[in-house]
Amino acid sequence: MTSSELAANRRDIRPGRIIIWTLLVIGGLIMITPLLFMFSTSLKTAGQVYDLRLIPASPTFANYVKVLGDGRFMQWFFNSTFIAVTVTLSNVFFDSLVGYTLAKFEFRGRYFIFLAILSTLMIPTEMLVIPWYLMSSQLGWIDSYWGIMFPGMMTAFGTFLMKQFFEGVPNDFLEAARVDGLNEFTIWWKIAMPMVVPAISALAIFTFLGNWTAFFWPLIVTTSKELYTLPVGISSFSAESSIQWELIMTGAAIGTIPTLVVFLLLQRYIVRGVMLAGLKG
Amino acid sequence: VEIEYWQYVFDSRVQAMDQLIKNFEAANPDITVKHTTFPYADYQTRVVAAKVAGQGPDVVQLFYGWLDNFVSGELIQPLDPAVFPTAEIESDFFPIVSAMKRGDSYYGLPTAVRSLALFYNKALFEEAGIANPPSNLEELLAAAEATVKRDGGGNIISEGITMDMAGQDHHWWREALIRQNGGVPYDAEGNVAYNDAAGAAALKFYTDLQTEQKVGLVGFMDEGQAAFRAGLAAMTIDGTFRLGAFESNPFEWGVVELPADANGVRSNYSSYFANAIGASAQGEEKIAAEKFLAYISSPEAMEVWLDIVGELPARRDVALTETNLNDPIKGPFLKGLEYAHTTKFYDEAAQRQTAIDMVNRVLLEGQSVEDSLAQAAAAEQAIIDAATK
Amino acid sequence: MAKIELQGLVKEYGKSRAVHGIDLTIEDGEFVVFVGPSGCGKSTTLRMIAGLEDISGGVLKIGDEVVNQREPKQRNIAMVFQNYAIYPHMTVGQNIGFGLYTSKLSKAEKQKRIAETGAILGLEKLLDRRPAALSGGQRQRVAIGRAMVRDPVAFLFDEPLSNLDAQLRAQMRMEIKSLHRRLGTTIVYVTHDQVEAMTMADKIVVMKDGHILQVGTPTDLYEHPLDVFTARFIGSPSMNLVPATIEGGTLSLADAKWAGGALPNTNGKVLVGVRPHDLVVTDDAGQGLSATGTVVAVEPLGSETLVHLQLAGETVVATAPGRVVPAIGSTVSVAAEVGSLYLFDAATEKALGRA
Amino acid sequence: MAKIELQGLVKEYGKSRAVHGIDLTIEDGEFVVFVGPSGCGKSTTLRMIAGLEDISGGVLKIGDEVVNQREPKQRNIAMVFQNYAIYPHMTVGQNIGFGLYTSKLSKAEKQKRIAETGAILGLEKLLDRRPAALSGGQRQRVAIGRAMVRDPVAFLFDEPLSNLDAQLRAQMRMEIKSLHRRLGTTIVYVTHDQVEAMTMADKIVVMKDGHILQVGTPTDLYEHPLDVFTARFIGSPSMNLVPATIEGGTLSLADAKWAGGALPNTNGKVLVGVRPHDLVVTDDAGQGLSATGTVVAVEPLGSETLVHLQLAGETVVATAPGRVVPAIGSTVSVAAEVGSLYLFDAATEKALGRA
Amino acid sequence: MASATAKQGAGSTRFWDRLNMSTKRVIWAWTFLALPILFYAAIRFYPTFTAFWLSLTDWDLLRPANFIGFANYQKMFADPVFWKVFQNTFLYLLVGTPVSLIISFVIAYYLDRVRFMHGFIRALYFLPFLTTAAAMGWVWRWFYQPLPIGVINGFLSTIGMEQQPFLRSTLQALPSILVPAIWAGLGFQIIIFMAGIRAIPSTFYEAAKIDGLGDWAILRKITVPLLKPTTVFLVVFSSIGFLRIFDQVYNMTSNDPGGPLNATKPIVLMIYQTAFSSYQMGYAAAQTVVLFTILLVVSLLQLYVLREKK
Ligand SMILES: Nc1ncnc2c1ncn2[C@@H]1O[C@H](COP(=O)(O)OP(=O)(O)OP(=O)(O)O)[C@@H](O)[C@H]1O
Ligand SMILES: Nc1ncnc2c1ncn2[C@@H]1O[C@H](COP(=O)(O)OP(=O)(O)OP(=O)(O)O)[C@@H](O)[C@H]1O
Ligand SMILES: [Mg+2]
Ligand SMILES: [Mg+2]
Repeated sequence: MTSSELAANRRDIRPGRIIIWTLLVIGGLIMITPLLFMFSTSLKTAGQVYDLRLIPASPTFANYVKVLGDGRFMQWFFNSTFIAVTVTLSNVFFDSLVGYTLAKFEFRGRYFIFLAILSTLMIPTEMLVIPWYLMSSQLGWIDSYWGIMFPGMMTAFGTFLMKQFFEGVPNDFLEAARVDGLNEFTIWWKIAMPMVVPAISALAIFTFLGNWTAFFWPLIVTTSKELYTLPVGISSFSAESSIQWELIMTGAAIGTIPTLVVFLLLQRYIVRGVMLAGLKG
Repeated sequence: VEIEYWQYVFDSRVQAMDQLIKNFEAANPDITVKHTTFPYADYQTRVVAAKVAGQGPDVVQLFYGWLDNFVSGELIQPLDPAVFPTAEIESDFFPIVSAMKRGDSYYGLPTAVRSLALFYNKALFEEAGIANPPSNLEELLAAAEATVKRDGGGNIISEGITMDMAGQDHHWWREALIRQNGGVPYDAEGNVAYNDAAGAAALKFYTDLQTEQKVGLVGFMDEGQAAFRAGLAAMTIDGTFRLGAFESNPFEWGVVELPADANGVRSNYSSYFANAIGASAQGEEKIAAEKFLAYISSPEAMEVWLDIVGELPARRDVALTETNLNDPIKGPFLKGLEYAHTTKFYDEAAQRQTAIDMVNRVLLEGQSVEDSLAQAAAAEQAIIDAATK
Repeated sequence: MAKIELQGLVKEYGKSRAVHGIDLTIEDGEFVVFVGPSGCGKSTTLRMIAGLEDISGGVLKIGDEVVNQREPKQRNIAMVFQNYAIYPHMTVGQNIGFGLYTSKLSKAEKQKRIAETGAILGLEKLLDRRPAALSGGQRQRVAIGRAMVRDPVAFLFDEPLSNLDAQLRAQMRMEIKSLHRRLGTTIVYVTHDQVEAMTMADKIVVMKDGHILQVGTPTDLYEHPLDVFTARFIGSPSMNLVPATIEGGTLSLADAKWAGGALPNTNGKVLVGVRPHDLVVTDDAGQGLSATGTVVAVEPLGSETLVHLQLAGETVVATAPGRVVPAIGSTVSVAAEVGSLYLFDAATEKALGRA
Repeated sequence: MAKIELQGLVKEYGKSRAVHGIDLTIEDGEFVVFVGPSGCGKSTTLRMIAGLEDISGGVLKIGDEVVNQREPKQRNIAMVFQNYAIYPHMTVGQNIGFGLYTSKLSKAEKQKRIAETGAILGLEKLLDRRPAALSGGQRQRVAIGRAMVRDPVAFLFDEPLSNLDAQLRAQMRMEIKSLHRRLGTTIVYVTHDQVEAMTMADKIVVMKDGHILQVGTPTDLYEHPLDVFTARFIGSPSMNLVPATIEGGTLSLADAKWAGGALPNTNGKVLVGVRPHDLVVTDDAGQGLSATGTVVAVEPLGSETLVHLQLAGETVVATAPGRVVPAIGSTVSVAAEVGSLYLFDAATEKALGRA
Repeated sequence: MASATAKQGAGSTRFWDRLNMSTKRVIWAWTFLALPILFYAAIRFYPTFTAFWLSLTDWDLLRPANFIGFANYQKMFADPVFWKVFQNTFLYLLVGTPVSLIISFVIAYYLDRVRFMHGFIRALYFLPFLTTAAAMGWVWRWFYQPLPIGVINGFLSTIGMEQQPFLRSTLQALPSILVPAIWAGLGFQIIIFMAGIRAIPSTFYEAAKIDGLGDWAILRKITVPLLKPTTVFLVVFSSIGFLRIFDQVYNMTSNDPGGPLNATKPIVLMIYQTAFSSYQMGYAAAQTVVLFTILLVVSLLQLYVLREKK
């Protein structure tokens, strides 16, 4: 039984609990106020943008029509989705594989490799962008999906997360599979992976979010508009002279809606996934 | 052959250029032009990054202030005087085109140029009972005082004039206010020369708008143009390129020349984006690039540009027509061109930052005008020194 | 079907030795139980047989072939783990079918085998359930099913019942035993529960600190333990041990007296062992051992009562009939018949014989 | 020191009732054991006494005071949990001292109490260790220490031994029992192991489905179970039950015969219960019950052998002396003395009396 | 490749079959790791070393790099802007990390006990985590505006308080940036904390209750100590986040990047400007090296201070 169930068992609803509940709800509403403003602005005309009333005087979907009507936007939307999904799949695959290997195999150098991978968390991305760009240009990756995706194909965070989870998978399951005649790869794929599904969904969501909103690197590495990601595309609405805030907000709103939906559908898994990881520092 | 043309994203510019490319390709069926655009904020980065990767454009648009960087970085090549005779350039274009000259060579040619003017909100003027827009600084102050609105606590709720150093105000200060106070911003060698009484007076005039007259507030509505667009500022100083954005303003507005000083002296600041030929264009591509450049700086192209973008033609005879001069909107800008100066920037962003910081020190930290000016002069000189060493 | 031979099998973890070269032959079809205290190397030995641990030294033969370097799947043995290791993301049927992962049978044949195995274990109705919806005993059966379905040459069990409660444990014990009788496959079974060892084994292997102490049938070990360790380990409650001396053919114990019966031919300090079931609370002391002591605790089990009493400075356990519950602090007489005493050398702890 | 009274205690979880209004008086200093199958409401009852669960109905009195609404700390009871609940981030000493958290003793006095408690439980040397470095039995002792140190009016134990292995369990059983004898504090103890119940309890409470079936001393319940459930639950191995009929004073069982002895005055279908220890393998059938059956399994335990045989379509368990191990498939005769039979009504499963 | 060799061959005396088990497992492990190791070496470590090298050159993207020794570092340490930025960076860290952790812990602690509409409330707190800083920077910028449009100032003036300059103040700008930064990361931290709280077995709480501890004592003596692994994780990760703060600053002060008189400029923004606005790549690389050093030292220090004391 978890502590919350324990709390629930107490039938007497004390006034303190109601106050806490109310405060939490108010806090939560404050948390989403900026989001509400984002949606509200996306429903305003250019002239009303500076009028900060939450409910637009005359809401209009014109911005949405304009943004979505532009074929490029749909292209950017597709690019972002494609890139985020691909990078997520890659992370799920490689981070799990590495995490599993580090958790379940004993070999010399294991700890060193773990530390080395973990230490990349401390390397600021800013430090790497120029070398990445040079590398991409030498290998002809500029202005390609692969060019956008390659730096994020594996992450130390994911590896760390997955390692924690795999350490919780009892060895017996793996050994039973070994006795049943599976090779090491199949053991990982068929036995270990299904046992950490909550972790995978947590990892997938964090990776997806991180890449869906990626801005800086895609900006540097793409040249043609057809390859822009959504955030890059949205920011191209801002030009030298006048920033079209209502369109930026509309783009941002459209960009947020999918992640919002995905999150609302999967939030249970995130919580459970993170919970089972038992993050041991 | 296919050549590549780069510019930054701005709807009407892109539209105009597409039009020009279409015309050009119709006339030169053997040449195709690939039109690539980037967000303004990252435009330079992209050009530089492309050069590192050895994939530069054949014809590239650049702000005149970036020229030194582009030349020293070998991003662009000098124009062949055989194709673009120097004498012709100097006679046909406005003199500010000389900012594209290094040594004996021109490195690029503009299609259009821009200058500053004073925008005013007719509705607010009417409300304040002012009949004519200000023509000199004194009237400017009076008009600002008349149109500014404050609440009970003395907080400005509608500005008399916008204050936005990060926008165009630093040009106004540098090229207009200093000169109107009898100084010059830079000496003949290009070194800072405004650290004197004239500079101080100019700076004082500017900061007094907020501290003494209280007709403007830096950061009001975030940006000056935003305040003006929202109808919460009676006046703003801005450039030609703002015309498009202001078109949709839900109120009537007008444009006049930048105010003269008490002696009637006027000054203005003019700038432009030029087109240059990329360093990597050679042989056939170079010939095609030259043809294309010639076309987009031709009178015909300037007409198209004026039509679609609203920017002023860079050739005198195309610009200074009777109709244009009498146009209530274009007129003031065109007149400004006659007495405009063009600052020679080494690092435009950094130099603007020194001006922003200078004003902030006075407004936020209460530093004296003289000290702040001296500090800014030193900082800007350091930038110039670093660039020219 | 195969004989398993262990010849000088050694396991080292780094510098420490977990198994010190053990020799053992497990005949085809035999049910062999490894017992011993925690950490004595039972699991390690089993895992070497399974192929889950490298063999550091010695030879392991299955059916006359040396298999030291073989992978588990090449050895064709099946293993059942303490926590069952049934995969939570698969149904019971899929779990059982997983034993056939490498088999080349057709899908239909696999289904048939799964159904058969399910039927043997009484899991027919549960084949589509997930393990989460099963009780402990059912899970254990699924684990056995996965092992069975493959028709292995031997089953290895590592403490398969220790997660179950007492009643289920008794029941599963019976089931495994009868399964063995039906299939006739060699079984190697690890436990530290001596009841399981006694009731299931054809042959018990007693291990301690990586060595084999004794190998024999349950009765053998019960009746003729070779040393104190085995004597105490086999039989429940544990054998009582009291120090004594034998001098010139007479046995002298503090607080007790020994009448009659031949003694092993030895002199000096000995340990006298007597099982609680042989030491009964009674008033009429005949031949054999008799003593009186103070009751320190009683444990009535219904059918009998365990009486803990203080004797020669030691607490010994005696039995009384179920309805007799002596008061704590009272003094009772206990007696053991001739032939029920086990004598050990006090120094070496080796058996000297019975008396 | 206090008497605990449960009067019509009810616990509801949402709409479902876990405890159906139970009445029970626990005398001061008594050792009461709750037994019953999983889910019968033992823990729930205990937790209501502790104050960890709200009471849905009825009255709970501790020492004549109604404590329904009291917080746990106001009840001054101590509780030991199945998984010990000792805090991993504190040393053994700190864990034990935690029981004194609210006490107003000086620091030095607290230290003294901790040291004393540690000494009683044999933890002196471990006071500075972290729980991670302790064995299961030691952890259990720490948990008891934390409960003891405070001198509570009652101890509550919720299956405190079920995470331990058999030998440790036997040892801890003794320790808790002797602790109770020493401290004399009321103890309420929950288990589903009938051996623990039999050996430790002054009074056993048998629960099923949220009801109390029977309350009594261990011997009481063993000798006079009120129904089939209690009869089978108490005593190990479980009582055998075979269907039979009583017509006009004669008992007829398939495959068996009954000679002599008075029968309860009833007619119709009954269940005859006989404990394995009373059903012995023997050739001379005298008075009482005698039967013959086919051996289906034997479990030699050393001191005795359990013989499973087929009788009237049921498998029943009989005992034989340790050295007698009948072959499987052979036919043996078994007998039970007069007075060792338990008779139950086949329909209501209520006891009809002994025979 | 190993999966191919691992396939059981007809001839069972093949090389693979003669290896013992631990050797095979080691081979498997390195097979699994081969590609990732290559990846990390090429995509993370090699560029890092490149950056170290660049920090010793005067590379400006346009001209080839010349080795200039430690001149970049000398220049940096002599630059007052660098020290301002250094100070800002640590302010972000020292204010942001504790404040965000305390807020998120308090919310997580109480949210965990709430059953009614639990999922909904949790979602409210998590949603900001899904947004992009670029878009939200705008909203926040407008919240901070002076009258008549600034929401916060509007609120202040209705309750009769003075207007605050927020982003237009050298003192208030940095805290004003921190608020949205904390806001955006709060959801993540709350979820991690809640997960940590839930992982604590409830018997610990029950035992403590029986021992007579009140809610506050349980929090101090049980919850907080047992939550330590979670806390360590969050301290390290959120510190790294605050030391690398960029998006919020960049997007909220785009007119005058880094705030008035560099009041809000963090080190990453300085790097960005040096590299992509002034193109002084060598100098920027030297700054990244300093950032790297700070990150490393801070993380190791935290791990050391918060280590599990045995
Ligand atoms: N992976 C390992 N590394 C180092 N030592 C180990 C390893 N596995 C087991 N050991 C050691 O080998 C010895 C034997 O362990 P093993 O698991 O075989 O004991 P066991 O008899 O199965 O005990 P239990 O009844 O507790 O399961 C122990 O001392 C143990 O500490
Ligand atoms: N928090 C709860 N919510 C709903 N039902 C519960 C809850 N806790 C227990 N129950 C139900 O109450 C009944 C009694 O549970 P309880 O835990 O008291 O059983 P128990 O006798 O202790 O069993 P075990 O031997 O398995 O511990 C069970 O049917 C259980 O499902
Ligand atoms: Mg083991
Ligand atoms: Mg329970």
